[in-house]
Formats: sequence, C-alpha cells, structure tokens
Amino acid sequence: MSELPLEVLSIPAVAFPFEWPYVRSIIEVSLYVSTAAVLVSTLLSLPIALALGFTSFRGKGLLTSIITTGMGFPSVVVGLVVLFGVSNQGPLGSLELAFTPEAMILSQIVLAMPVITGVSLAAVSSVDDGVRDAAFAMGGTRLDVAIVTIREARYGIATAVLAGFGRAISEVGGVLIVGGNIVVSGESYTRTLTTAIQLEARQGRYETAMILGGVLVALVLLVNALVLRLGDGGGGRYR
Amino acid sequence: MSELPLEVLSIPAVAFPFEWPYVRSIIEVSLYVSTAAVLVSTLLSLPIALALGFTSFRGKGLLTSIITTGMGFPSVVVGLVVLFGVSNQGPLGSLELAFTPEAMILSQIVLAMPVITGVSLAAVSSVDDGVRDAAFAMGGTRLDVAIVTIREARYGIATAVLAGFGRAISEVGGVLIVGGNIVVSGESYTRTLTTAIQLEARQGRYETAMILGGVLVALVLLVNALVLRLGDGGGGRYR
Amino acid sequence: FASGDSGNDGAEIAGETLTLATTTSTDDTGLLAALNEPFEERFGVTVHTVAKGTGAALETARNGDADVVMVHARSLEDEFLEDGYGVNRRDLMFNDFVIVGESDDPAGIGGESEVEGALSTIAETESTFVSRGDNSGTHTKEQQLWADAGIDPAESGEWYVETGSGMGEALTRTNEMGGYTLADRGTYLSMKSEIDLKIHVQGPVGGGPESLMNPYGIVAVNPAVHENVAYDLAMAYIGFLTSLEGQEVIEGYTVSDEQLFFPEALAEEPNFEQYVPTAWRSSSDDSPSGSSNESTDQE
Amino acid sequence: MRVTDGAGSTEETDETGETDGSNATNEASETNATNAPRATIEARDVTHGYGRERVLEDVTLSVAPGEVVALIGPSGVGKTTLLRLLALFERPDDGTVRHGGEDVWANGNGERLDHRRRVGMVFQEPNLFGASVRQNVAYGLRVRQGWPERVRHSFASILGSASTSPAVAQALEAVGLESYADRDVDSLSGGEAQRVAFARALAYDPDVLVLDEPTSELDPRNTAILEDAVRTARANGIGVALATHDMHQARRVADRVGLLLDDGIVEIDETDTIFEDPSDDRTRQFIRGDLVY
Amino acid sequence: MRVTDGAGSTEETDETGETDGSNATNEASETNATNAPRATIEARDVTHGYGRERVLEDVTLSVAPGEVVALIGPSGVGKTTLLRLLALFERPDDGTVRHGGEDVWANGNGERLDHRRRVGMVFQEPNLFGASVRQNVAYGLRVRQGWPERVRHSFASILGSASTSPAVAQALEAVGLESYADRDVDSLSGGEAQRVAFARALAYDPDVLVLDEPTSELDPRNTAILEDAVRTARANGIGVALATHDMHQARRVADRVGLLLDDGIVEIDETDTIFEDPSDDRTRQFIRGDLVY
Ligand SMILES: Nc1ncnc2c1ncn2[C@@H]1O[C@H](COP(=O)(O)OP(=O)(O)OP(=O)(O)O)[C@@H](O)[C@H]1O
Ligand SMILES: Nc1ncnc2c1ncn2[C@@H]1O[C@H](COP(=O)(O)OP(=O)(O)OP(=O)(O)O)[C@@H](O)[C@H]1O
Ligand SMILES: [Mg+2]
Ligand SMILES: [Mg+2]
Repeated sequence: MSELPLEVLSIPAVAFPFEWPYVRSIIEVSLYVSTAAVLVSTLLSLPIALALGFTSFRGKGLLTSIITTGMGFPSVVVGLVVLFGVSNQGPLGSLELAFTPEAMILSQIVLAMPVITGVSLAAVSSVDDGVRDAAFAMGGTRLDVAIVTIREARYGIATAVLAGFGRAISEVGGVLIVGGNIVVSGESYTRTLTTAIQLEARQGRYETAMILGGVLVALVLLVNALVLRLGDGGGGRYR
Repeated sequence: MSELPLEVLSIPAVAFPFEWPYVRSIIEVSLYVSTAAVLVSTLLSLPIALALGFTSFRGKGLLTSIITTGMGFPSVVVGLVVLFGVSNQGPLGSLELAFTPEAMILSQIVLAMPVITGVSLAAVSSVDDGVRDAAFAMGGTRLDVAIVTIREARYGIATAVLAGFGRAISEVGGVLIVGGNIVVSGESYTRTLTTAIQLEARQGRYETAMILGGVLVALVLLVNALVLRLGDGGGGRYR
Repeated sequence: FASGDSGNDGAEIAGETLTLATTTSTDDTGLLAALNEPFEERFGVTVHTVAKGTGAALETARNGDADVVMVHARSLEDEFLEDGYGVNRRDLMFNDFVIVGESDDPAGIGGESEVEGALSTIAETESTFVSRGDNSGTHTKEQQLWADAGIDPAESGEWYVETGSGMGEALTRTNEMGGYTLADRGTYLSMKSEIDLKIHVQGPVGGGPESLMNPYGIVAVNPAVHENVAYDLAMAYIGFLTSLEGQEVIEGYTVSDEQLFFPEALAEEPNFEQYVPTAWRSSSDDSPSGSSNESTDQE
Repeated sequence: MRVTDGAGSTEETDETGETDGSNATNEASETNATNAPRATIEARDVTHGYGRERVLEDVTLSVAPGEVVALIGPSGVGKTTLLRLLALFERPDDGTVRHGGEDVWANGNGERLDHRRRVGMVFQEPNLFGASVRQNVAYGLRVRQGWPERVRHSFASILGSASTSPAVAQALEAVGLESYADRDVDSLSGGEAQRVAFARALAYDPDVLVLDEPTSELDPRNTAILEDAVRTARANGIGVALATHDMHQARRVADRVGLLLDDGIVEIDETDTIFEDPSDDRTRQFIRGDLVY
Repeated sequence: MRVTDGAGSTEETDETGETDGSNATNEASETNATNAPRATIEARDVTHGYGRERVLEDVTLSVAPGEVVALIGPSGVGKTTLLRLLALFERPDDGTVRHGGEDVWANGNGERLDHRRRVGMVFQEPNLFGASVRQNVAYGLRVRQGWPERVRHSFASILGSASTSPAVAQALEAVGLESYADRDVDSLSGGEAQRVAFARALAYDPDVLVLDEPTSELDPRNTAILEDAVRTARANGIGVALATHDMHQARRVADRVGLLLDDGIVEIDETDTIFEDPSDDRTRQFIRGDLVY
C-alpha cells in the first residue's frame, strides 16, 4: 500500500522537498563538470579522429577497436583509477584534486573521450574524399582541408559531442568515487544530479529521486535540442 | 596515508582475496544479464533501425533525436522506473521480478536499446541504395532486401551491439537498484562485476576493486574481439 | 523458538526464498553471511540479502518487495510499525557509534570524555567533519548529537562536509580528506585495515557515553498488508536470529579478533519490543507475543 | 510514411512467404530453365515522374526474346527511369508494363514477384554484396529457393563446403571469370566486379536483361568482354534492353536503337537505319555529336 | 603511416602558416589578378603510378595561357592521374611538373602553395561544400586571406550580412547563376551544382583550369553552358586542360586534342588534324568509335 509508484508515474503530488539554491547548485555542478569534460574531450578527440580517419597504418584496426572498447569502459573502474591518480599518494597527489569538481572532470574526460572519438571518427570518415579534394584544389592548406572536413561532418560531430555529454552527465559510478557527493553549507560542491538521485534512492525517497531524474532528463533533452539546432542547417549535401 | 595506489597500479602484491566460485558466479551473472539484455535489445532494435533508415515521415527527425537522447538516459533513473514496474505494487508486480536477474535484464534492455538502435540506424542508413536495389533486382522480396542490408551493415551492427553490451555490462546504477546486489551462500544471485566493484570501493578495498575492474575490462575486451572477428571478414565492399 | 503458525513442519518452507532488506553497514561487516549460512542449512531455504540505505530498505519492505527488515534506526522502525507495514519487531543486537579521525588527532578531541565537548572542539577549530548526509541511522544520530551540543554545523562553515554516502564511503573520504566522522563500530572495525583513522571518542562498548548506543532491530513484513510475503519464513528467520544459536553466532563474530556486535535478544527478562500503538494499549492484550498474529488486525 | 528508395517502393508487402510455393525452382531445374518459352517485356504508353516532375510521357518500348534494344540519349532524359519501369522496380503513374502480354501491375504481389523474377538488371555500378563471387552470382537462385534450403546453403558456405552450381559456373564462364568463384568481391578490379554483376543477373536465366550503362566506367577490354556476353545472352534467346551514352556501343551490339530526348522516344528503328538514314532531324544531330535539346 | 587520399598526400606539412604572408591577396586585388602575366603549366616526362602499378610513363603535356587542351581516351588509361599531376595534387614518381618554367616540386612547401594557388580544378562530381553558393564560390578567395579576415567573413556570413564580392559575382555570372548566391547548395539540381563548382574554380582567376570530365553527368543544356564558360575563360587568357570521354566535346571546345592510351599519349595535335587527318592508326580507330586497346 505504498502510495509511491503510480502517483509518481503520473504527476507527483509530492511537494518539492528541496530548497531552490540546493537544486540550482547541483544543476550547476552537473553542467559545469560535464560541459568542461565534453569540451576538453572534443578538443582532444577531433584531431585524433581526423588523423585516424584519413591515414592508414598498421594497427589502425586495433586502435579503433580499443576506442570502441573504451566506449564501454566501466565508470566505476575509471573513477577508481582517477582517484588513485589524484589521491595523496598518487602521481597527481600534490595538486590536491581528490574530491574536487576538477577530479570529476578528469574522470569524465576519460569516459567521454572514447565516445566522442569513436562517433566523430565515423562521422569524419564518411566525409566524401571529393569534398576534401575540392578544398585542396581551391588552394586550401592541410588545415583548411581539416576545417572543411569538420564542417562537412558537423552533424555527426554534434551527435558525437551529445553522446559524450550524455555519457558524462548521466554517469554516476565515476563521479561518486572521485567527487564524493559533497555538499557544503547546503550547496553542492561535488554533488551532481546523478549522485543526488542515487542518494535519494538510497533513502527510499523515490518521488524526489524521480523529480531529480526528470530534471536531469529535461536537461539532457534541452542540450540535445540546442546542439542539434546549432549543428543543423545542412544535414545532407548535394551529391 | 592509504598505501593503496602505487601498489595497485604496479602489479598487485595482494593475494587474490576471493574464492573462485564467488568470482565465477559474479562473472556468470554479469554475462548472463548483459548478454540476454543485448540479445533482446538487438532483436527489437534492428527492425526499428531498418524501418527508420529507409522510410521518411513527419517526425522522423524528432524520433531520431529521442533515440539519441535515450543513449544518455541516466541508469539510476531507468533503474527506479523499472523497479516501480516490477515491484509488488507495480504493473508487473504479480510476476515477482523485484531483485531478480530478470528485472536486471529488463533495466538493461531499456539502457541498451537506444544505443543499439541509434548506432545500427547509422550503420544501416549508410548501406548503399545500389546494393539494396541489386538485391531487389535479383528477385529478392522485401525480407531479402532487409537481410542483405543487415549483412552489408554487419560491421556497423556489430559495433552497435558492442556499444550496447558495453553500456550494459559497465553500468552500475540500474542493476544495483533493481537487482539488489544479492549473494546467496557465497555465490552471486544478482551481483554483477560492477556492483561487486562498487561494494569493494565502498569499503575502501581499492585493490580488490581494481582486480575486479581488471576482470571486467578483460571481459569487455574479449567480447569485443570475439564479436568483431565474427562481424568482420569483409569490412568494406568494392564500390 | 517462534516460527509462526506452520513452524512445526519444516517441509512447508523448504525451498522457499527469504528476501531480507537491510542497511549497507550491516551487510558490509560480513555478519549476515555468517548468520545466513546455518539458517539456510537448517531450513533448506535461501536468503536474499538486499543491502540499501536505511530509508530504501524500509521502503522496499513497505512495497512488499522484502519479507523481513533489519535496520538500526529506531524512530524509523517505529514509524514503519505504526503504519502497519511491520509486525513482530525484536531487538537483535547492538554496538555503538564512535568518533574517528586522523590518527594524530589534529584538533585534539581525544582528551574530551563527553561527546558534546569533542564536537564543540571540532567546530571551534573548524576541523573537517565528514557527515554521512544521507538521513541514515548514523546520520540521524549525528544530527542529534550536534543538536545536543548546541551547534548547527550545516550553517557554520566549509569544515562541515556532507558526503551523501554510505558508512564505508564516508570513512574512506575522511581518510582521504583528513578530519573526523561519526561511524558505527562495526563498519569502522571491518574497514580498519584499509584506512588510517583512529577512535578518538568511544561509545558505550568502549566505556563511552550511552548516547552513542547503536541498537539493531528486526521486523517481519505484515502479511495482512502484503499477502505475497513469506511470512512464515520471515518468522523462522527472526526466530533463528534471536535463538541461542543465532545469538551465539553474533557473539562469536569477529573481524581481526575484535567483536563487532553484542547480542541483545536473549536476556533473563526478555524485552520483545513489539511496538503497540498507544491508542490500542487498553483494548488489546498487554503482552503481545512473537508468535501471535492478532496485532495484524489493525486497519 | 513514404518509402524513399526503389527497392522498397513497390507495394509488395506480402510477398515474403510464397517463395516456398509454386515458384520455387530447385537446383536441378536451374540450368534448363532455358527450355521454358521466353516472353516479351513491354512498356506501353507509360507516363512516370518523381514528385510533381514528369520524366516520361506516353513512352512505348518493347523488348522481344533474343533481341537487343539500345536506348541512347543525353543525360537526364529518363533512360534509367524507363529501364526501372521495364524491370518492374516501379509502377508507372500511367500506362502498363506487360510481360508475356499480361499487365504486371494489375496482378497481385505474388504473381508480380513471379514476373519480376523473369527479369535481370545490371546497373552502372556493380553494387555487389560483400561476400564471395560465388555467393553473389548464386544470390538470385538462392532467393528463389525455400528457406530450409537457403539455410543449408548458408551453412555450407560458412563451412567452406559450398560448391558452384552449374548455373553459376555457366554465368561466370559467360563473363570469363570461371576461376573467380572463391574470390572475395573486395579483391576484384572495377571491370571484374562489373562482369560479376552481369553474371549475377545471368545466372537465373531471365527472359530479359535490363542494362543501365553497364560499361560506362569500364576500360575497353572489359567493355569488349561484356559486349560479348550480351551477344551470347542474345544468342540464348534472352532479350536485352540497354541504356548507353556511347552510341558506338549501341551500334556494335544492338538490333534496334531508340533515341530518347525530353519529348520521349524521338525515333526507334533498326540500328543501321538509325545510324545511316535516320528519319528525324534531331537523331541526325545527335548522331553527329551535337548537343540536342 | 601512409596517407590514403589525394588531399593529404603531398608533403606540404608546414604550409598552414604562410597564408598571412606574401601570398595574401586582399579583396581589392582579387578582381584585377587578370593583369598579372599568366604562366604555362607543363608535365614533362612524368611517370606515375599507385603502389607497384605504373599508370603513366614518360608522358609530356603542356597547357599555355588561353589554350584549351582536351585529353581523350578510354577509361582507366590515366587521364585523371595526369590531370592531378598538372593540378599539383601529387608529386610524379619521375619527371617534373613546371609552372612558368619552374620545377614546382623542387621548391619548398610555401612556394609550392603559391604555384598550386594559380591552378583551379573541377571534378566529375560537383563536390560542393554544404553551405551557400556564395560561400562555395568565395572559398578559394577565403583561404588566400589572413585569419583575422577569414574570421570576420565567417561572422558576417553567420549574421547573414555577407556581401557578394565582385570576383564571386563575376564567376557566378560566367555560369549564368548570378541570382543564386544565397541559395543553399542542397537545393541545386545536378547541373546547377556542377556550374557552381566551375564558378568556384574560376573565382580566384587561376592561370590554368584543370577539368576532369566536368560534364559527363550533365544534360545537354547544362553542358552547353559549361562549354561556353570554358570558352569565356579561354578568352580571358586562362589555359584549360580538359579530360573528356566525349570526343565530340573535345572537338567543340579544344584547340588541341591528345589521345591517351595505355602506352601514353599516342598523338596530340590541333583539333582538326586529330579528327580529320590523324597520323596514328589507333587514333583513327578511336575516333571511329572502335574499342582500342
Ligand atoms: N528518385 C528520384 N527522385 C527525383 N527525381 C529523380 C529520381 N530519379 C531521377 N530523377 C530525375 O528524373 C530525371 C530523369 O532521370 P534518369 O536517371 O531517368 O535519367 P537518365 O536518362 O538515366 O540520365 P543519365 O544518363 O544521367 O543516367 C532527371 O531529371 C532526374 O533528376
Ligand atoms: N588512388 C588510387 N590508388 C590505386 N590505383 C588507382 C588510384 N587512382 C587510380 N588508380 C588506377 O590507376 C589507373 C588510371 O586511373 P585514372 O583514374 O587516372 O584513369 P582515367 O583515365 O581517369 O579513367 P576514367 O575515364 O575511368 O576516369 C586505373 O587502373 C585506376 O584503377
Ligand atoms: Mg541513367
Ligand atoms: Mg578519370
């Protein structure tokens, strides 16, 4: 006779149990961490994808499947490895990064990079050689050709970035381990939407967990709509 | 002054602290749940991808971006929703699925399907219309054309299945909530590698967590190698 | 011992599965595995232990997805019983809470005999204090202790860190960040070898104040509310845990030669602690017994 | 829902089952299908377009058994469109397509599939399946079999114990690739790939072969081999409809040549007449190499 | 590491910086580049192949300003390969490619870029960038500018305040698409797209235009427009190298015609001579429409 399930699946009659500054700070941390991680990952991934997409060498297949495997890398393990790296005893120990948003960014970079690299590799590889040749023929330098390739693949690259963002913002195992789900003075320091949801779920407060889940999904949808709108305006090219 | 990090990052000097039957049962549960979920997801996803790839209708773009969004669906939220569904009070309550491997499979299907659908959609769409026309011209029925399309896209579909498998087997939020991380008489009932890792990490036993993490990564690599070998044998076609 | 209506015939429950909802701190110590093994052997049954946060464990039971709950948050247990979801609660065992911190005790709370003093010192020196922040039994106890000391830590600065996590995680984070935390002795002992934290304020087990007492109870889910629950089996389980044999297992369970829990179910004057709503006290039998189902007639 | 490509654009939604039925040919009968009387295929007064744009209007073209009809004309006039109608890929907006006198689109899906399976089509691109040469050439025979046999063949080819059926061997011989059965198509040159594509359409011995600029990307050697294969097919009584941008090719292989311009088929006649004594002025210009429009 | 496609296959790894340097042309000088003396481009005794396969051997071809040289020959003989050498896409395995007498590949990357930017190339496919017609046609001018200006232009085009520079307008006029500047390339027909591709190469007023079967997929109307544009370019002193499978086209637009077969350039001479009085037997056969190999 618990009144939760059906109530929640319809519109929750529960009063919103959080202070707005608390929720806002959680959303901010989530967005800050995921966005920063995705930006850095994209900057690192695009050159790799371009290099992999248009050169061939021994072991390229292996490298590609390592990237594919990386897409399924367990976030808990990534979190542990990053925590070792930034903990007192680790190689980055002197930076005092354990349980900071920056450590979370590090862990999410590791998680998002294979996704972004893998998906943009596919996007970039499918750019017609003819268009690259055309850019070169018009007097473009190698850099110009790369820029044209990225522009042509922009829809696919946007998808890659979104997939990376989705992986980052929806991930809980890694950020929990390296960030620690910390709240200070009623505002989030390293608590993200996912760790907050997990905390609510642990306490059996399923309604509030679902409300936060709704916020998270809405956020992901919003970012998707935004990025797709930016990346759009020319899905296919005349062939 | 935890003495963990360096010790583990080199070769762990720790004696393996688990009984083999325990570890084996965890691996079995992980594989059973993820494989079953990926199989069902693939069977459901392929027809959707084929239908979406070769028809055009109003709202197709929207549907596609919903699928993309689904790739980043937070596993904790999925876990909660599935738990509501299978709990005693939920619509599937009479099946008594709460805290069973079958409930975990359900939750992982929800997680893996968008990934598999999305990636195979891309793979299937990139199959040359000419090859489909050829199958039709040779007297193929619609079903034959679909089979040819799948065969031509097999490499991409293998990648899709692997991405789905990666998402399923590396995911911790959902299986923890719906499965309950149960061990019976020293053998896993609903404990997966990820929930076991999380359990170890929670108790600060980072070495053993890392060992299990290594097992998980090795497993993912193995499955990747296997599936890619099967899906291979004709990466590209003569154009 | 009490085993419900059909307890005489073991064959009726053989092969069944009991789902136990409990807290992570109970499960992480390894005690449950030690308890479940002889029970499963004796009755030919299987126990599924689902370890969650205190709130989630009770919620699981409320939904009828578990047959029996073992937690250590008396007020929440009472609420659970009061709402009619549980019957036949028994005291099971206890241990205590301790305040642990970096071994060199930078704030110097080791000298304080009273909890209030130790907490005040932490607040004054603004030493890092890691709070579970998850409304668990431990967290509730901690908040109560701060209130007793007249401090509102959540408002008083960055030294008070809510980590929203289980006991084990709170301990590892304290270990990594430096500072203090309130821990239950069982979890602390079972993790002692992984961390570099020492007890600075003892609970009653170590001669400390009674306010740090940490009692565990076990409750069967009310079969009148959820008819699918394995009530007979749940009662058999409660019966076994509170039997001589079960209590001996608790008594004898050690980690690194230290006892984690102290049996409480058997005494010369047993206190069954069945919760009875005060409004009922006049109209019902004054001595509810563990093997009686009469109290389930409520509502 | 609108289906966007040719392969799916027919309404044959229900044709998947009947392969096991009356139409199933077994391996033994594959090779002697030649004995069956061949039928003429004809587009009669067809009008067709894409969207609102009309590409063909009131066009008539028929290909009898053992006859090679070439279709020449500049780009974009609708040569491919007309061939796709003849190959029963698409239903004409107006007019009929007849096979052996029967209006194919007046029939149900199952019967249309039977008609469709008497036609072979080869495109400008080889469009081979990513598999072995044998599997490609045998494909048409496979889809005409019942499922149990198809599954058996799949296993055989996975286990490497596949044998080349006589029909497949014959088709490969016709394009001079007898020894290529076990090659993967990825290892073929462009010319070889196109020859395999031709063999693939030949293997199930259709009444009519529809060829859409099959040699436009081939070097002269491969072109000559394919033209020879066309002549052989013709000798076997197969009718051939051939679109080509190379009027010399039309002259080399065709019995009749039609010139298609925007207005429709301007003139269609015996090859010699078209090239030496055309009756239409635009034909004369086109043959001379002028840009006609 | 082996680079697999043409665009990256040169060794010009270091050429990304020097665009801001001596070679930067500003908008004002774009249109009067015609005043600069144009230079001849020449492949001298070039040998080239892919992997171990040799496609060209000791081939020589030069294109002077204001001259249209057509290259005819069957598929696969290396027409495209020769044109890519002329357009400085690839370094010949042996022999030299000279622009204004200078051996281009003897120079450093920066200087080679300068030479390369005096050549325009148009392919069989339009290969347009997914952007507006204006952005496509202006691309060549853009990459010749310094980064600050390029960024400024990007912003202008995002904000919709882009203006059509005189050079772009002139190039679009040459292909009859003056009013198309703001159209997205996705909305163009195949013929229009190819004309934009031509305008794109024309816009930065190169010394020589290299055209690889630019009309082979076009209908006669669009072909005629492009041929006119070639004549206009020639009148403006631009040299044109044109590969075509359509010998009639060669006859219509070329000053000189060369026949390339597997052995190399069999014969190259004035157009009239090639078509009316060829000195080589194989030329005669090829002109007659025979398969020559
Ligand atoms: N699927 C389609 N959708 C829309 N328009 C089409 C489609 N296929 C062809 N067209 C248009 O129909 C006209 C005729 O095309 P078709 O391919 O039949 O010409 P063709 O004579 O074969 O030309 P080519 O010699 O270039 O192959 C062209 O204008 C073309 O753009
Ligand atoms: N990138 C490449 N790698 C390997 N071989 C190539 C490559 N490009 C061309 N070839 C080969 O070199 C030969 C000449 O090709 P090329 O494209 O120059 O011929 P072409 O005369 O332009 O033919 P077409 O008329 O078909 O365009 C062909 O055999 C071709 O297969
Ligand atoms: Mg065509
Ligand atoms: Mg070419």
